[in-house]
Amino acid sequence: MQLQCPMPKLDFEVITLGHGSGGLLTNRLLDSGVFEVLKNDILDKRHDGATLNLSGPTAFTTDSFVISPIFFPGGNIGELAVNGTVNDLAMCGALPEYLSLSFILEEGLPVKQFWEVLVGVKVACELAGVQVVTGDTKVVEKGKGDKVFINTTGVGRLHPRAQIDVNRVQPGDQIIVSGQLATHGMAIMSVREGLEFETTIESDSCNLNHAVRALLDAFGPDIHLLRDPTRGGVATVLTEIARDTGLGVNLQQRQLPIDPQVAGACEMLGLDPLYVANEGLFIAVVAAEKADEALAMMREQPYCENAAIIGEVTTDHPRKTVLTSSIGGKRVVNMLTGEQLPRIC
Amino acid sequence: MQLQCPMPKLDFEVITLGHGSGGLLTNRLLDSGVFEVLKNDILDKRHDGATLNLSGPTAFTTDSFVISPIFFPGGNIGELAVNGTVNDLAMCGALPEYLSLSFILEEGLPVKQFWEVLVGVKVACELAGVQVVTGDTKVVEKGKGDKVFINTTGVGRLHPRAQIDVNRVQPGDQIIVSGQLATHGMAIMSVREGLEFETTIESDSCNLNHAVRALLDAFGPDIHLLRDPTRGGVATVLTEIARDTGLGVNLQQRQLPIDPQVAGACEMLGLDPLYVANEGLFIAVVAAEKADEALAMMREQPYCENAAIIGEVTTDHPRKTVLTSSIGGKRVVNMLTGEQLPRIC
Amino acid sequence: MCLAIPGKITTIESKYDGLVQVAKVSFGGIIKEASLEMVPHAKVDDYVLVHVGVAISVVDEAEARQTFKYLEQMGEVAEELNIHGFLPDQKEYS
Amino acid sequence: MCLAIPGKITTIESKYDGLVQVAKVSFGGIIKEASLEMVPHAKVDDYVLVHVGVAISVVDEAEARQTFKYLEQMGEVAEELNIHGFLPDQKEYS
Amino acid sequence: MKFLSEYRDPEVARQYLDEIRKTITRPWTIMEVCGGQTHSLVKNGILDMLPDEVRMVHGPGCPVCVTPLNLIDKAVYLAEEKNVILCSFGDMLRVPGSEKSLLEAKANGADIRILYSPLEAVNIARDNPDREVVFFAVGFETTAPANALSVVHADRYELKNYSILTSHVLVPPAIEAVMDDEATQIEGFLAAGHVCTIMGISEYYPLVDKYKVPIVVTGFEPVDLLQGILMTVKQLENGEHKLENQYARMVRPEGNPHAIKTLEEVFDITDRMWRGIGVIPGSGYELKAKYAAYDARLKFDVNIPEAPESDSCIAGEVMKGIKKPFECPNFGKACKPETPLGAPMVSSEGACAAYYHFSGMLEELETVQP
Amino acid sequence: MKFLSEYRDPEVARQYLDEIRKTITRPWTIMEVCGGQTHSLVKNGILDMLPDEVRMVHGPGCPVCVTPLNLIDKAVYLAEEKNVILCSFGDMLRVPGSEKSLLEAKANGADIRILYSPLEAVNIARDNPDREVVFFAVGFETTAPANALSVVHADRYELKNYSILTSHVLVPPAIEAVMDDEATQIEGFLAAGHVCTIMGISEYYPLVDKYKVPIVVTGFEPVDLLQGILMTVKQLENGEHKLENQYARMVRPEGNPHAIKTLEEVFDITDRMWRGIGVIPGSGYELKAKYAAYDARLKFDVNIPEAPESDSCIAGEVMKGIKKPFECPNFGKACKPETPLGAPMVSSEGACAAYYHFSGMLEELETVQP
Ligand code: SF4
Ligand code: SF4
Ligand SMILES: [Mg+2]
Ligand SMILES: [Mg+2]
Ligand SMILES: [Mg+2]
Ligand SMILES: [Mg+2]
Ligand SMILES: [Mg+2]
Ligand SMILES: [Mg+2]
Ligand SMILES: [Mg+2]
Ligand SMILES: [Mg+2]
Ligand SMILES: [Mg+2]
Ligand SMILES: [Mg+2]
Repeated sequence: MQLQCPMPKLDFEVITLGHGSGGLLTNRLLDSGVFEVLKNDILDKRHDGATLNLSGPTAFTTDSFVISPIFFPGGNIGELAVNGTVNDLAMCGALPEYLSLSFILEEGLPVKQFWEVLVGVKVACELAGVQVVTGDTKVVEKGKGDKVFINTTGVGRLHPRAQIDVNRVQPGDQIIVSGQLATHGMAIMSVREGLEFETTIESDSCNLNHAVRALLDAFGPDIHLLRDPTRGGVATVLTEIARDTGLGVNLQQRQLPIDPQVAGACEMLGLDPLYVANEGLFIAVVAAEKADEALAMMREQPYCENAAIIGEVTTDHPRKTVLTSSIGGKRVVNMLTGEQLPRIC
Repeated sequence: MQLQCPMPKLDFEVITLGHGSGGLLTNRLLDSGVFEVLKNDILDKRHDGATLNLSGPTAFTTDSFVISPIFFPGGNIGELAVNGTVNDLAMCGALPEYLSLSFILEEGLPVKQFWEVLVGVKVACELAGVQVVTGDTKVVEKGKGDKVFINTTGVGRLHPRAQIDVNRVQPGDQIIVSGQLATHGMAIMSVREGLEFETTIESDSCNLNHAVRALLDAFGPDIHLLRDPTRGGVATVLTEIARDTGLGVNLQQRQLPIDPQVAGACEMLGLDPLYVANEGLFIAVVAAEKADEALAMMREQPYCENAAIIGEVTTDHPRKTVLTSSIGGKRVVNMLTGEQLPRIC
Repeated sequence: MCLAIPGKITTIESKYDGLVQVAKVSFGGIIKEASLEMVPHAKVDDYVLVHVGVAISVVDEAEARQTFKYLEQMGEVAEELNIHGFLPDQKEYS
Repeated sequence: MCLAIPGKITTIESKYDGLVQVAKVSFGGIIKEASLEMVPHAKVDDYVLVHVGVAISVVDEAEARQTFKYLEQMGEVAEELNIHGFLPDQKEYS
Repeated sequence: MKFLSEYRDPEVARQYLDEIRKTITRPWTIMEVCGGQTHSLVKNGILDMLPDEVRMVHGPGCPVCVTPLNLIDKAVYLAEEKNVILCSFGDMLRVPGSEKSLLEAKANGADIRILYSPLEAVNIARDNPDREVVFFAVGFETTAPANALSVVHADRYELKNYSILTSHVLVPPAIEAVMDDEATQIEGFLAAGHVCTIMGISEYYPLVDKYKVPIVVTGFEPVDLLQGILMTVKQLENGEHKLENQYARMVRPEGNPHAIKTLEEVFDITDRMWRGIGVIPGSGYELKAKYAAYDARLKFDVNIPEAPESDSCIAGEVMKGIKKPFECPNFGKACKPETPLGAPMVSSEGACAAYYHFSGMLEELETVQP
Repeated sequence: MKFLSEYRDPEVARQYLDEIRKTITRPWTIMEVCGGQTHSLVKNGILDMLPDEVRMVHGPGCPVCVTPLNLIDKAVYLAEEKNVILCSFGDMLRVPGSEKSLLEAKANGADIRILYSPLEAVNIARDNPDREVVFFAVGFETTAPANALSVVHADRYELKNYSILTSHVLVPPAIEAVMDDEATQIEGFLAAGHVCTIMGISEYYPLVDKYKVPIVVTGFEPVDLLQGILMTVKQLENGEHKLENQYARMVRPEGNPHAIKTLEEVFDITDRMWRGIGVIPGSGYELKAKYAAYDARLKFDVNIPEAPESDSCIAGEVMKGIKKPFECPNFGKACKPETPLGAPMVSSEGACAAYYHFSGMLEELETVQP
């Protein structure tokens, strides 16, 4: 989906420090850019902050997005920034409602690119059903940033049936992943200088709040935990669950859903998809007796057609995640150490 | 105030990309750094987001802080990031409660500097009486950032007596500034390469929420508007008020409080203090009949001993801010165009 | 040692005035360019073993079956195993 | 043209093996270094006019009063004005 | 601040204004030559305080404004193409060249540094022996000694990687150019106090004689300007044309001999192109042959074609005081500080920009963005 | 993926395991030479699946691990001090030098680029004629032809700004070094399939004869490894010592003649220092004199003193298969992948790191951070 959002005629073609000065140029950029594209009643007030009417338990989460390149196959940093925070709210069992949006722009950024990112924000907000209600724009000197960084911070009421808590995870719980692993991370990797492929992998960045809502509507407290395995990948989330519950996790390599192209790219670069970053993916830890039913209904949700049960919680090896390899061997899965670097050997 | 916060012994001396990978190094940095320093019950949950109990009208505001240098006379970027968002909440008439804290660190940052910034965050939170409840840490490649960028996003309940709204500004309202102009901006300018002074100006960055609370407790709806004149300075805030109310603003140059050193620095560099950025300063637009009383009580609040009435709202010249110069001449004050650059001529 | 994986040549082209033959090689659908200078006889549809951007061997399909025949020869492989086909890619990785 | 403001010399030192005399000059309390190469006779406590880091003139205090005497001479200045003192810095700027 | 605050006293200003009002009997047209004076007049709201009979017109004395387009293009070229560290005063950065300003070049990654002093540029050259450092040396007589001093310093330290791109202009030839224009209506001048601090006042005696106009060397603070105007009006009312010195606290009749010696050591006088006006003979400085190694124009092979100026800009008439900025049809419409069409809109000392920023006459302008 | 998936089939693996179990009658100690094989054995959990009688020990075949400390210091020096674009495979970046790793140098601002292929480095040199580009050319026989090819390409394009910092090591001399150690208990070898893809198998006949050990050229997938182990065990049980080729789908007996020709064109055989082991005669490649212009060591004046290795690291014994990683007192305590004390902990193919990351034996380790 791409909205018709023609760029306004502006006096300037690139972002300069003046656009972050807080004065006239900042106002112009906001007036004809941000406020116009993201228009809503609360944002229109243009105070130092927005006033919201919230009641009851509310989730609150933040993320900064520093992805390079800012445009990648299947999306851009604007969409990503909205989806990332929408999904973190969903992982809290909340219904995402309002976002703040804060840009750090690098001097020299073509205004056209800023515009495209803004449109990405708008499209993602509409798909997720959330509003940007307050924001900020800073400009840093050339070479002191990387085109666009975005922080989004979100709030949303907890789903009334949600009881997401790592302490509710039980032995026997099934671990469901909502789609194919490593797609987003390899989409980004595949356009990095020195590593480029001839074909592109499309990022599967998307909003997961509708799927999570459906799951909570149907299964409520039987959903014990939700996590989105972004940086650090599925392995890191599972090791965190093992650490935080004191229980063990069993993981079945043959159950891991992965796109053949993504698998090929991982083989080539010597990367383990368990550690590759995802966006548009979540892990649900579900009561054993409801797992099959939950999986079936998840597969009918948007972006979740490849959902799969990939493992279960166990008392066997406390605090450890153990993977059963494709040939049936077992090994420990640890947290990612450092950044993942392509291997040759 | 500087807390005793000895830095933990860590395996690493500089931040590397691995600290932003989401894996083990990220966890170590968080465990022994952020979580340890900023410890509180909500943060300790370590989910994708925090769950807050909010009720009624709530203010929500965001800012990214990109100041260079990150350590400056009188403060650091950590304090600034807390104060900035605390103050924006205060400007909404809210009582700041919870913050999110999101770092974008540049590869190569000495961990010791990160630690000092964190301690700055902690100290500022304690002074303001707010808690960091959720956060994020990203690391970007060397040369793709500038040591530390921080986003803080804050929430807080509206003060029950607050009726802050630009539409409540009336002709005759008095404009009170809480302290001396341009101190923070010149503190930063005075340590910039090529412009350094031999003496330093100390930033007056501080939290204003206690002063604002006292003001709202005492005068409630007679405080019509609050604004903090950060980037773009006092001039930009006043022109925005004129624009948004359709009324005029009269400003008295001789009433503007300014420190002699700051004035000297501005003269030397050809900068107009009306346009220099402030932190730790706010503007209150107060009902005429309560203005003197409000001024008197403001002067007793922390950081507000130099508060002064600097002008008033008028019907005389709609949508314009007019300054009466020190010799009694009048001129229009416009919004800052572009970035302020030192003049020689 | 040294990570090398087999992929299928989809096209071959000359580069640098015919000095160098390069192939597009598909690995599960993802295409990467590889130099054919070490396997100049490789043809489209051949599988080549690629290491750091250079094809270093053409897969011998007959020999590839030997690993499974080895057990057969020892009378150990159940006929129904169908090891000559491919397992679905989704299911085999990590 | 060209922004230049008067400041008071607080100290004088030699730099680069005595080649250059530089002064610390106070402008309302803020100190900036200025070259004295154009006003080698300037002394500590003198006021100098500084432009882009170079002192270009020493203020003549007697002449400075003339602007106010000029009106007096025309019989126009009220005695009580006390223009020879300084207005508080806070109040005069922007 | 001493020697500053006193000259901003409202009571003294009022008395000078009263005296001007008492003295004047008919309209007089007076030009303040210097952009700094224009800035001060407008920023302090003095123009509106003066009696209608005082018609102030604004001169060409903004060095940033009169720097030719082509020179800015050269500076941009050096910064972008030659991997040079280009150092400049802050206010040059916003001036548009034919394609872009230095600020835009900086936004695109060029290493351009804003300095308070040219002496800092020499330090940068010493600290970066592997890079070429070029200082964009603009300015009138006030700034020329400091720029010259930077060359003397670089020479003393035997730096091979320092040079300056000069655009130095001189005031007396500009006054002649203004007076020689047949459309001129100027009857008196406030001469630029800081220029005279360097050069002294003797250069102006021939002008007083030649054009029969009063010239009063004047300072920059409100009271200075009012006194200078009063002194000029008095002469005019008395039918006199003398050279007077309002700014004697800073200006010695002989100027600053050390500065003059430095200028003579480093520079030769040359013809100079003034943006918006054209070439004025003998109106600028260039480096003497013995300092040719420090001349960026000679050191680098910079050959940038002349770019045409906007033909709807009436900068020449504005800078000669023939027309007021708001008489230009572009003023505040096509031409704004963010998108200037001509020289006087580029620096806040330019007449058009000063009017745009501060003047109460801007009824129709976007004072704030709706 | 064809020719990959089949060799990960659990049923075939089970049958090979059954066959190994049926065949074996007593303990045998077998070394897989190659780090890629170590990685695969550990990552697939094969070690625990094998009968106890199969004692796998892990060889020195991780080129990243055996690259001398001093060479890493040289690479860091070139990147930091010589303003070089240093290109490298990703897994070299984390290896600590005596002061810092390439990753840390990069964090401090050095221009270090991770490439998939050395041929990319040549393209970078072509695109950056003003910069020196150095490729950090590590690897066994498998990688050497690609690195050699980069030099041939650079020579063909007449690039003056491309060079390689070589650390090429060879397998057969390493096997000799392992077997010549009196402490060795190795009774059979899995030779490295990809090395043999290039070099063929003939080099191994003399070794089989000299040491009377079975050598089976083996692939990298689980089924390959199991078949290779079965073939070795069979020989051992039968008292044979033959050279066999499990990996015939990739490995021709004669190897790859084009690759061998390229190696002979570009490289000479030289003595080489192996980190953790010491100098092994005739165990590496260096550039021939005719390609000296492409030798970073000759091109740059790099003189870095040798730094001492940790003396509590038992890497030599680990890499010769004399001790297991967890028999080292530092393992998982002072020595971890983030802070390795020795070679085999630095790359995920090193035996210590492979055990650390994947092994089920890590009861006492920080598997997750508390
Ligand atoms: S307003 Fe603009 S176009 Fe008109 S004279 Fe001034 S600079 Fe030229
Ligand atoms: S665990 Fe570390 S110290 Fe011990 S042998 Fe391995 S690399 Fe050396
Ligand atoms: Mg988050
Ligand atoms: Mg998309
Ligand atoms: Mg997220
Ligand atoms: Mg903001
Ligand atoms: Mg998350
Ligand atoms: Mg804000
Ligand atoms: Mg402080
Ligand atoms: Mg703020
Ligand atoms: Mg996060
Ligand atoms: Mg604010």
